[in-house]
Amino acid sequence: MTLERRKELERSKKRSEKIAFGTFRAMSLLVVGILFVILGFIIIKGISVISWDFITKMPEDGMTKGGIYPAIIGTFCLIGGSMIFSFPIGVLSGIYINEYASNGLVVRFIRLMTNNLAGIPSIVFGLFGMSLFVNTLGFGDSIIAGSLTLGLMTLPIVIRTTEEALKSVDNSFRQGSYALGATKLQTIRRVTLPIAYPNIITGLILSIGRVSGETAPILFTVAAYFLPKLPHSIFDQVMALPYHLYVLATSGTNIEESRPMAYGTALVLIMIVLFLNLIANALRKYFSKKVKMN
Amino acid sequence: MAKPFHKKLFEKIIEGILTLSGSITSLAVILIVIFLFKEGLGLFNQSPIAKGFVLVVNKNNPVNTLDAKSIKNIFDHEITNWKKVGGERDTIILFYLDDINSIYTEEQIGQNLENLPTLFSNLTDSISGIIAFIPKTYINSDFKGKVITTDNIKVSKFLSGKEWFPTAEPAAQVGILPLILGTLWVSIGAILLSLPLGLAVSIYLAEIAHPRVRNTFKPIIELLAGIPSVVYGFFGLVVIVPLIQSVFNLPVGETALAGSIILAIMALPTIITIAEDSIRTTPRSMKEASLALGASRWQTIYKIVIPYSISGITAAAILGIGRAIGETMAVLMVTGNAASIPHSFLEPVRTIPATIAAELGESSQGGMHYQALFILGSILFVITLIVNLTVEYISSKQKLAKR
Amino acid sequence: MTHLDNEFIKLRMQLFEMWSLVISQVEMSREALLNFDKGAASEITFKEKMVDSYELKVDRDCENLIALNTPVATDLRFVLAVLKINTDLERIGDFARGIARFIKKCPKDNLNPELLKVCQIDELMKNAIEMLTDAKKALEYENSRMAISIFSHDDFLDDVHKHSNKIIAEYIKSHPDEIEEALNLYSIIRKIERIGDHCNNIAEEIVFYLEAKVLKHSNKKKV
Amino acid sequence: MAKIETVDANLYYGDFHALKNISMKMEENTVTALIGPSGCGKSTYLRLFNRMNDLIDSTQISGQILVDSEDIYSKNINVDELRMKVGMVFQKPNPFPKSIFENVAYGLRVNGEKNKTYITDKVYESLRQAALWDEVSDKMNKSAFELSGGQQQRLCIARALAISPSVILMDEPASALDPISTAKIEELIHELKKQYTIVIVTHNMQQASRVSDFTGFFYLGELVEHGATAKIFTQPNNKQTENYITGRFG
Repeated sequence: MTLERRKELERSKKRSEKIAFGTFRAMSLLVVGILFVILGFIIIKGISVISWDFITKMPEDGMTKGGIYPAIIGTFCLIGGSMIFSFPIGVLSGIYINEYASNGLVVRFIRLMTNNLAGIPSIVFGLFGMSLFVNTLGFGDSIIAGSLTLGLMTLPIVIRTTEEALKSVDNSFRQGSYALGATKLQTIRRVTLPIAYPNIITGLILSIGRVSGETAPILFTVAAYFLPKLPHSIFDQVMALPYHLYVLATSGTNIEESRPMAYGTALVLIMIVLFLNLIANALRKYFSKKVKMN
Repeated sequence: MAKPFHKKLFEKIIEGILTLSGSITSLAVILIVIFLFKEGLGLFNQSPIAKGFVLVVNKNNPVNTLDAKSIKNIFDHEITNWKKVGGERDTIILFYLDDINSIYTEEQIGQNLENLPTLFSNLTDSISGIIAFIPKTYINSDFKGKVITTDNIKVSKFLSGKEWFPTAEPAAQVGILPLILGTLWVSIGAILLSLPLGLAVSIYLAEIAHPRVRNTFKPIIELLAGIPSVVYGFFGLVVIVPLIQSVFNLPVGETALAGSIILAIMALPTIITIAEDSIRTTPRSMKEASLALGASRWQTIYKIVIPYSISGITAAAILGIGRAIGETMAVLMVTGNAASIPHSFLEPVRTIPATIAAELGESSQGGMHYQALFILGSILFVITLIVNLTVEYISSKQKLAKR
Repeated sequence: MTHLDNEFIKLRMQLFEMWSLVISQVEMSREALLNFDKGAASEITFKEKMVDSYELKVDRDCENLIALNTPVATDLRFVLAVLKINTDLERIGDFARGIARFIKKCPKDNLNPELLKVCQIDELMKNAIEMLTDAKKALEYENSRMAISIFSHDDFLDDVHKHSNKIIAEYIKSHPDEIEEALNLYSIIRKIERIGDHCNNIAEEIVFYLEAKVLKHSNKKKV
Repeated sequence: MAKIETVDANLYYGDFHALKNISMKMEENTVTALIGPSGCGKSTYLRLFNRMNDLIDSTQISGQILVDSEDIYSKNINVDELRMKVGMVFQKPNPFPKSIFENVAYGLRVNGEKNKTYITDKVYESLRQAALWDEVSDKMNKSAFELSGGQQQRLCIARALAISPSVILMDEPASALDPISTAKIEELIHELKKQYTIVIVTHNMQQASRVSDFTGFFYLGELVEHGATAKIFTQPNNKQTENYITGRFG
C-alpha cells in the first residue's frame, strides 16, 4: 500500500468517524431536547393556572373552573392503596426469589412469569381488574378495586427492585453471618436486608411514580368522570389526576374552555413524578455517601 | 445450643409466607389468563343479531340463513336483490319496527300494541321480498313468515373481518382486522422512528460521550420514562396533532403518524436503557484490542461493539415494539380512532388498546360487545407474551454465548 | 529446541573448551617435565590465564542460568555439576602451572632421567591425563559407567604417592647432590596425585548429574 | 538509535501522579520486561507507547515519548497509524466474536486492505509466526471462542502480527494461562525477538527473567532500576529492587 493511499484511507476513516459521531451527538441532543420541549411546554402553559385554589378546590362549571382537589386526593388514595398491597408482597417475593428459591427451574419460571407480568399492557390489567375485582368480587368501581389493579401492575417492579438490591449484596456478608451460627431468616433480617434496603427504598419510590401516572388500569375500576366530593370509604369511587387530564383533554363538556385546567392538571401530574424522581435520586446519593463513610 | 422449638416454627411459617409471595406473579398471570378468556370466549357462542331481536322473511323465500356481513350490507342498501344472497331475483324490501307506524294506523295496532304480532305476520306473508328486523316477543306460534337463522361469530371471521361496528344493528360487525392493522401501523411507525434514534443515543452514551455528559443525560432519559402516558397523549393532542394537520394540510391531525411519533418518544427510554446496558457489556479489553490494531473508534463500534451486543439490541427493539403495541392512553388521544383499514400514515387509525379503553365503558357486561373487547384484551396479552418470551429466549442465548 | 536448551548447550560448549585447554596444559606439563622444556613451561603459564577467564565466564553463566531460568531436576543438577567441575578444572590448571613454574625456576638445564624413572613420573602423568580425558568423555557421552571407571585410575596415583617418600629418600641418599630436585619432584608427585583427586571429584559430579547419586565420602569400590 | 525512548515521561490521572520522570531506552530486537508490584505504573507506562492511555479521560502526559525517534504525542502523529506500528497483546485472551481467520484479518481490514490474496497470505503467515498454524489450519472459519485459552492468546498475538508492527507490547500476556501455555508463549517471545522489539509487563518475575534481555523495576510510579536482566536478577544496585525480586517486599 502506497503512502499516498494510506494517507487517503486514514483521512476517510477520520471523516466517517466524524460524521457518525456528529450524527449520534445530534440525535442524543434531539432526544434530550424532546424532553425539555415537553416539560417546558407544559410548565409554561400550566404555571399560570396553578394556584392554591386550583389545588384545594372542587371543579366547577363543567370542569372549566375551580380546582382539581378531588383528583389529587383520589390519586393519593390510589397510591396508598396500591402500595399497601404491592410493597409487602413484592418485597417478600423478591426475598423468596433471591434468598430462598433454590436456583433452577423454579426460579427461572418465577422470573419468567414476573417478566411476563411486567410486560402486560396496562389496559389488560384494566380489563382484568374490572372482571375480577369490580364484577366477580363485587367491589364495584371503588378505591379498593383500583388499588388492587394498580398494585398488581406494580408488583413486578417491586419484585425486580428488591431482587436487584439483594443480588448486589456481597455473598461474603451472608457467609459471614452463617459462619456465626445465624439462621437463614436471621441473616436476611439482620444482615442482608439492612444492606439492601437503601436500594429497595429507591426502587419503591420510583414505582410510586409509575402508579401515579397510570390511566388505563383505573379507567374501569375506580376513576370517576366527575365527582366533586371526597371518598368516605374504600368502596367509593374517586377522581384521579391522569384520568381527569384525559377527560379534560378529550371529552369535557367544553374542551376549549377547559384547556387551561388541562395544562394545570398535566403540570401537577408531572410535578409529582419529578418530585418522586428527585427524592429517589437524592436518597440514592445520600445512601451511597453513607456507605462510603462506613 | 439448639434453637427453641417456637423459633423454628416461626422460621417455618415465615418461609411459607415467602414461598407464597414468590408464587404471586405466576398466580397473577394465570388468573389474568383465566378471567380474560372466561369473559371473552363466550363471544364465539353469540349470534351477531342484537339480543331479543330476530330477522324474518316471507316463507316462500328460499334464503334460510344469512351471515352478519350480508345482513349489514342488506340493511345498508348495498345489497338490494335477494339473488345476491342466494335467493330468487326479487328486490329486497327492508322493514324496521318503526316503519309500522307509517303503514298502519294507531287503531289498527291497538292501544297496547296487542295487534302487532298479527300485523307482522300478515306483512311478511304479503310482501315476497321483505326482510323485517323485529323484537322476538312479537313472533307468535301462528307466525306466517320465516325466521332467518344466523351463524355464530367464527374465529376466522373475527380475525379477518374488515369491519368493526360492534354496536351496529341489526347485525354487529366484529372484524378486528382494522384494529390489528391499526396497531401494527402505529407500532411499526413508532419503532421505525425510535429505533435509529434510540440506538444512536445508546451508542453515544455508552461509547462516545464523556462520562459527565452521560451522567447528565441518563437521569434525563429516565425522567422521560417516568412521564405518565396521558401527559404524552395530552402533549401530542395539543402540539403534534395541530402540527401534523398544518404541515400536511390535512382535514384532521389525528393520524397514525401522530400516534407513531408519540409512541416513538415513549419507547425511547426502554430502547436506550436496554441497548446501552447491552453495549456496555462489551469487554473493555476487546475494544482496546481493536483500537490497538489501528481501528478508529467508529470502526471499533460498528465492527466489534455492535456485533457483540447485537442480541441485547434486538431485545431492546422487540421490547420497544411490545411497549408500543400495549400503550393505550397516548394513542387513544392522538390517533383519531377510526376503525377502518389504514392506507397511509396520514389517516386516522384505531389500535387494539385504544378500542378497549374507548368502548368498554359503553358496552353492557356480558354482552357481545363486552366479550369482543375481552377477546381483544386476550389477543393483546398473547402478543405481549410472545414478545416477552422472544426477549427471554434471545437474552438466554446471549448469556450462553458470552458465558 | 527450547530457549533453555540452547542456553545449556552454550554452557556445555564453554565447559568443554575450558576442559580441552586444561587437558592440553597437563599434557604440556608432562612433556615439559620429561624433556625439561622451559618454552613449554611458559606456554602453560600463558594458558593458565585463559583458563582463569573461562572459569569466571562459566561461573557467571551458571549464576545467570540459575537466577534467570530457575532450573530444576536434571537441569539444576547439570548447572551445579558444571559449577563444581569448573572449580576442579581450574585447580587442575593451577597444578599444571605449578609444575611449569618448577621447571622455569630450576637453575639446571636438565633433570636426571633416573630420578624421573624411579618416581614413575611418566606413568603418573599419563594416568592423570587419561583420567581427565575420560571424565570429559563421560560427560560428553553422558555415560556414568565411564565416570565410575575413573575411580580405579586414582588408586594407582595414590599408591605411587604413598611410596614416593621412601623412594625419594633413598634417591637422596644415593644422589646427595640432587637433594633440591628430588624434593621438588616429591611435591610434583603430590600435585599429580591432587590432579587425580580432582578428576575423582569431577567423576563424582558427573554421576551426580546423570544419576542423582551422591558418591562423595563413600566407598567408590562398591559402586 | 533506540527503538523506543522516553525522556522524563510523566503521567497524571487527574490529581494522581501515576508516572514520575521515567527515562528509559529500548533497543531494537530486544525484550524489555517491566516488573513491579500492582499499581506501580508499569502497565500505564507500557500503554504510553501505543497511546492507549488516551482512552482514559483526565489523563495528562508530559515529557518525550519517542518511537523510532518520533515524538508520538506530537500533534501531527496519526494515532491509528502509530497503533499499527506498535502492536499490543492483552492480559486476558480477547479474541473478537468472529472466526479465527477474521480475527487475524481484522487489523488489515480496518486499515483499508482489500486485496484478498494478500490478506489470506498475511493471515496464514501470522498464524505460523505465532506457532498456531498447525493447530488451527483446518478450522479457519470456526469461532475463535472454540480455541483453548492458550491458543486464544496466540491467536491474539497472530492478530497483532498481521498488521506488521515493529514493536509488540505485551500486558501480562500469560497471566491467565496454565503453565504449559505460558511456556509456549514465552518460547514464542524468544522467537519473535528476532524480528520485533518487545516490551512485556509481567507480575511473574521468573517470566521476566526467562524472556527478557532488559528489565525495568517500577515502584510507586518511579523507575527504580533499569538494566540487563542478568544484572538485575543477580546483583541489583537498588535495595528495593533486591527486596522485590527476592520476595522480601514491604
